[in-house]
Amino acid sequence: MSTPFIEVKNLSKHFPIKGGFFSRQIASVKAVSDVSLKIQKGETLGLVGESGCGKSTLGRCIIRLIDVSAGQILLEGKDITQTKGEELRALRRKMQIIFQDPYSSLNPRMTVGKIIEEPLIIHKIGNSANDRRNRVKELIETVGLRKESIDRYPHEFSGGQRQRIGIARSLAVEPELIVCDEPVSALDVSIQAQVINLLMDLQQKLGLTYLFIAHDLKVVEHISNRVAVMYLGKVVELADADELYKNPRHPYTQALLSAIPVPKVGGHKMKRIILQGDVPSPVNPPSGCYFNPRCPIMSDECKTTDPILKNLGSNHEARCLKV
Amino acid sequence: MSTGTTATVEQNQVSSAGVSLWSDAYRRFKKNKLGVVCFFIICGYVAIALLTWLGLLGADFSVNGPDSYAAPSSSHWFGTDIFGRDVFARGLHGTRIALSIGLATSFIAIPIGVTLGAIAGYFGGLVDDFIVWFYNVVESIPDILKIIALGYAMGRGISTVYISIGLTTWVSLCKLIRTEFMKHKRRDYVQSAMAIGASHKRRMFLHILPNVFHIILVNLSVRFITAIKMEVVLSYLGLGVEPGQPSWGIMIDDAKLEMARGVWWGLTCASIFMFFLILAFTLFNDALREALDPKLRNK
Amino acid sequence: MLAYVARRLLYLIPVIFGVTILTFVLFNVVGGDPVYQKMGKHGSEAEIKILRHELGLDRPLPEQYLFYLKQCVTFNFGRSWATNQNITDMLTAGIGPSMSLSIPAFFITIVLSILLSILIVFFRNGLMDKLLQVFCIAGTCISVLVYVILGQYFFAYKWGMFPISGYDSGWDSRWQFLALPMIIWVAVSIGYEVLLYRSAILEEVFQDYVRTARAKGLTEKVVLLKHVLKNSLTPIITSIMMEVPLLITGALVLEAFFGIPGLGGMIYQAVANSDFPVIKAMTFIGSVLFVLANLASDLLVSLVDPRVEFN
Amino acid sequence: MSSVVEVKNLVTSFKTQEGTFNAVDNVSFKVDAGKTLGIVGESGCGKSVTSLSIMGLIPMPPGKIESGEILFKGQNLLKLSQNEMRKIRGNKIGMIFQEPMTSLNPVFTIGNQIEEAIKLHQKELSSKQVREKAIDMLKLVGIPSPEKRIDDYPHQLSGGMRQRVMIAIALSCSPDLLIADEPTTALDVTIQAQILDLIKKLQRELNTAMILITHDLGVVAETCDDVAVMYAGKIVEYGTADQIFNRPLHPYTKGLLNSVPHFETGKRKTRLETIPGIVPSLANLPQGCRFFDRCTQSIEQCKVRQPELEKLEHNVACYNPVKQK
Repeated sequence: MSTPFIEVKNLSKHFPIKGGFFSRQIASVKAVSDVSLKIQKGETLGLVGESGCGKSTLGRCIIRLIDVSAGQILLEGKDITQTKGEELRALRRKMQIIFQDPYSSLNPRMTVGKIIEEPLIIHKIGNSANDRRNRVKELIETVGLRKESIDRYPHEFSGGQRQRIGIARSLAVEPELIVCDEPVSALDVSIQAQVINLLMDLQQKLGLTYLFIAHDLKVVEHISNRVAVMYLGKVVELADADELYKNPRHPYTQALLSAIPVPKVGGHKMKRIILQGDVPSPVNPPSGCYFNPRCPIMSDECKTTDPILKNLGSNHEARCLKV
Repeated sequence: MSTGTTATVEQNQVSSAGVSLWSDAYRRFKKNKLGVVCFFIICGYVAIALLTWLGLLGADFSVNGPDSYAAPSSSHWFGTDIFGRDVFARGLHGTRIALSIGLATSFIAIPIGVTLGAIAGYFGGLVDDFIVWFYNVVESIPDILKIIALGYAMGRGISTVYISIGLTTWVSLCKLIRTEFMKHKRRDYVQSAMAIGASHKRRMFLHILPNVFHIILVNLSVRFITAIKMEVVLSYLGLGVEPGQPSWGIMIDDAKLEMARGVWWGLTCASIFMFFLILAFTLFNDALREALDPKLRNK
Repeated sequence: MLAYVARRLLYLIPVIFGVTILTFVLFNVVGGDPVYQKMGKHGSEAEIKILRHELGLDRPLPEQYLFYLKQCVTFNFGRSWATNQNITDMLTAGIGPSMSLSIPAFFITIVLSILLSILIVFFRNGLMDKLLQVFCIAGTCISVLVYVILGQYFFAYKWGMFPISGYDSGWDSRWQFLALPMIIWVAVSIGYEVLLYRSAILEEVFQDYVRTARAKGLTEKVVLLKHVLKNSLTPIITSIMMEVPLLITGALVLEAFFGIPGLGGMIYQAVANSDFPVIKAMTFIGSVLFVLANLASDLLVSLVDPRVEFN
Repeated sequence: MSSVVEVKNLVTSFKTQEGTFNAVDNVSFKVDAGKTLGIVGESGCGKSVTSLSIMGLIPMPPGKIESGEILFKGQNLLKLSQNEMRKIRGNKIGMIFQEPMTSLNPVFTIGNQIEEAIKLHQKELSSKQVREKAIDMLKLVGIPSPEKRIDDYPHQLSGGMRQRVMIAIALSCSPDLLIADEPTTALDVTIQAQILDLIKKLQRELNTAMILITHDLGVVAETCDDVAVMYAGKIVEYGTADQIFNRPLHPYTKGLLNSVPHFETGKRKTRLETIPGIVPSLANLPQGCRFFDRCTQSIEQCKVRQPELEKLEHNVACYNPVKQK
């Protein structure tokens, strides 16, 4: 097994909550707690979970948009957790991100050409303005837009087209890893399919590695090789996409899969497991296994011991005492 | 390999060049008749200010005439003041002083407000706490008293008015810019600028500032209104421009004695000049804010 | 709740401390030579030296500042240069007239403005809306001094409905003197306030919960007076509280013009006689009031808006 | 059994800078008691405008109901005066909105907001009875310890809980028709399952007719009896859920169904069949069929005239419907 392109070891991120006298810290949001992951080169790792489970925070920690509270991030074996300044900027070329909201991820006052050209300027790619402009035009066509879009402004495009511009911008620095933070959640169904196809084509053509973050398991299952399911800051299950769908072991994953409405009338459908109650607050999570208050197969021991991510063979792992 | 099959069909693509937010705002502003009319009224005032400054208009404003307090007549539309000087000419020159105050105070207050607000909003932490403490202190002292203190320091005169109003009225803009920078700092387009390795400087001035610039523009036009009205109160307090100057503040201040003697034209002339300039600025400002509001784009 | 108030009061100390520093710098350091201001140009060399010593201006600056700080803390601001009166006594004498002018005028303006703004929003897009808006905007385009001069000329001088100026400290006889200034105060500020509250209320009218309220079958009146109004109280209260410090100094022009011996009038006199200690005292009190007003507005807002917690 | 609500040739227009457009263009459908009609379509297809037209909540200006009839239990709502309409809104017709975070008034307790609807339409109840009814409603929608939570403010509840309060308000006067405009779009999938399950249970108990508006095909398939597919202001296909999902006739419906990734079908990592292009803007609609630009099986006739809904196995507006295998 070659060294993984990205390896995350025991990564935690707690956001301090200020209050009390002279706004010192009185509590903290435990967004990500002790997560370890590996992403192989050219693979798509899906990261799925409901709002507040910390999947976006984890994604942004990995590409160093947010500093981690604890743990390590290894890029091709090298520890980049504390890199700073110029070295960090050089690293930025390798890892890029695309965002969920097409309307706030592009600077409304810059033309599409300028938006895509900026990374080239920052990393001094292309030896002349003209050369850069050609590269930008090439990128625009790669993502399926017309060359003439170069002089237009973001507000003149639809949601789907703006996501393509965001993708072109991230491709400008020829990255190896792209963190896709809910890239299609804000799009209509027909546009979603176009962007998903585009991402898959680009991966094939450019050998990209994706960390694909979403709350819609249908989309994650379709595009990922392996899928990690997160709940309240912890990875509760990790498996190949097919294995996870055919043989979900963690009760939360089972409930998640069964809750997804399928556009089919009649015919075979999964028995629906409806979880009661709401996701507990990440400020003071429940003791023991975080899922115990809502878990259908909970028993007393779940309240006290916090299970570890157990390896169940054929690299399928789950964090549950009952598994 | 072009994913041609998913090439998009872009309708209404008339011109190839894009319509920037600024040109879209300009298009929306042009539709607002009232705003355009007021813009031209303001241009009229600016023309008067320039012409009087060059001496081509109302040059005889300081020439003492034979009959003092002459009632309005064909030769003196607004009559004459105590020294027989033509009141209308002095009113015209008042425009120069009013607009110069508005402009000068903006040149002082806006840079201070924007830089402090940007730094506090963008960097947060201790810097933010210090700047917030500082502008809370400055804001707590009523403006009038700050201007009085500065008035003493620099003695009476138009430069004192410029500096004292300028140094005391930057706090509101600083607060606005600070909240905007704090909001925009977290927006995805700034996060992605960070992701492609853009430096703090680039993120602040190339990304966030252009997106909050419309607030500065609107604040600029509001500043003229407050500065003009403040000048009148300062003249009353004896802290405005030098007594001889033809400012509306002095004219209105003098009127408090004239009214008892039935001399109404001094006050009327200055008030009418002021009324239409402030009215024009107020309506122009509303139209500007609506046109520049990013939320109301291509409505 | 009390912990929150205590914490906010603690936070005020550095701000007020900052105010004393800024006031000291403005007046003692930047503010020109007070002796020259007091003596005028023709004072002889010796006289100036004596006076400087008398006023303690020859001592090093930090020492002067500590002296001023002590004055502020003990609320004993020493003697006025112009009248040699004890400043603290002057202040307590001035509070009465100032308050009896500004507090009633202030509340009349607020009540009238809120009523008018609700009326405008209820009939929005109608003729009434346009007319009232034009009237308010026009009102804001006239300088306060013009209001005062015309008010005094017509109501007092020409039609004699009110005394031209003066004041009687008798508890019931003062109102005839204060009536005209009050009317002028309301006329000056009502235009600005109505427009401010109108935009605050309009901001709420397009929120989602208003659509839910309508979906319940409520009449437009109930939707506006119950649902929208309570939500727009927060911005309205904040803007009212910003006006409170002006209660004292804001009445400056009115008090000076109508000869009312309030705090505003005192400042006007102090400015005329460059009476530094009085102005410094007023600056300190004005800013303390401003800071307390901020705290009061936050507390009031928390009563209206349950989302404001006291963490 | 006459239908609870029947909409006939409804046309609702909006005045904008570029002129007046019909956001809803000649739409007709009906819903029987206890039945659920799903209106599905992408953003801007006019589905929300249709629901607001029924409730009479279209802001005029800029909106205006040009023509058509909305028969509610035989009575044309468009002919009613404002006062008569207010007696029906919230009483006979309840509505749930998409954004639970902003749809409740933040400065009033949830109890106050539920009691308000009850007091308005059931004046005969005493204030004690009104409060009891409010607590019963909260229990009915599954909010734990309702006696305590009734005095909570909206910001103290989670998204799922707030949506339950919205349902409690909408159903507090046991209406004959419930309109749900994207009720679960803003919720997580496990909470969505709870809310949909709750709505179905209450509908059975109260035998209410329901119109469910959503862009999520899965939600429609699992909750609705009949389905109307809307595109650019018109209904392009209308039939039972079985007909629409298993034997779609309109190319747009077929395209939508193929765009949704199914993980059961094992076709992972393969390209999804997509509908090219984007929805035409109402500013310049094509002369013929509005789906013409994006349709892969359009024929000459489609360019010239707009197809009307006609009855094949079920209603479809297309000159060259999808051939059944």
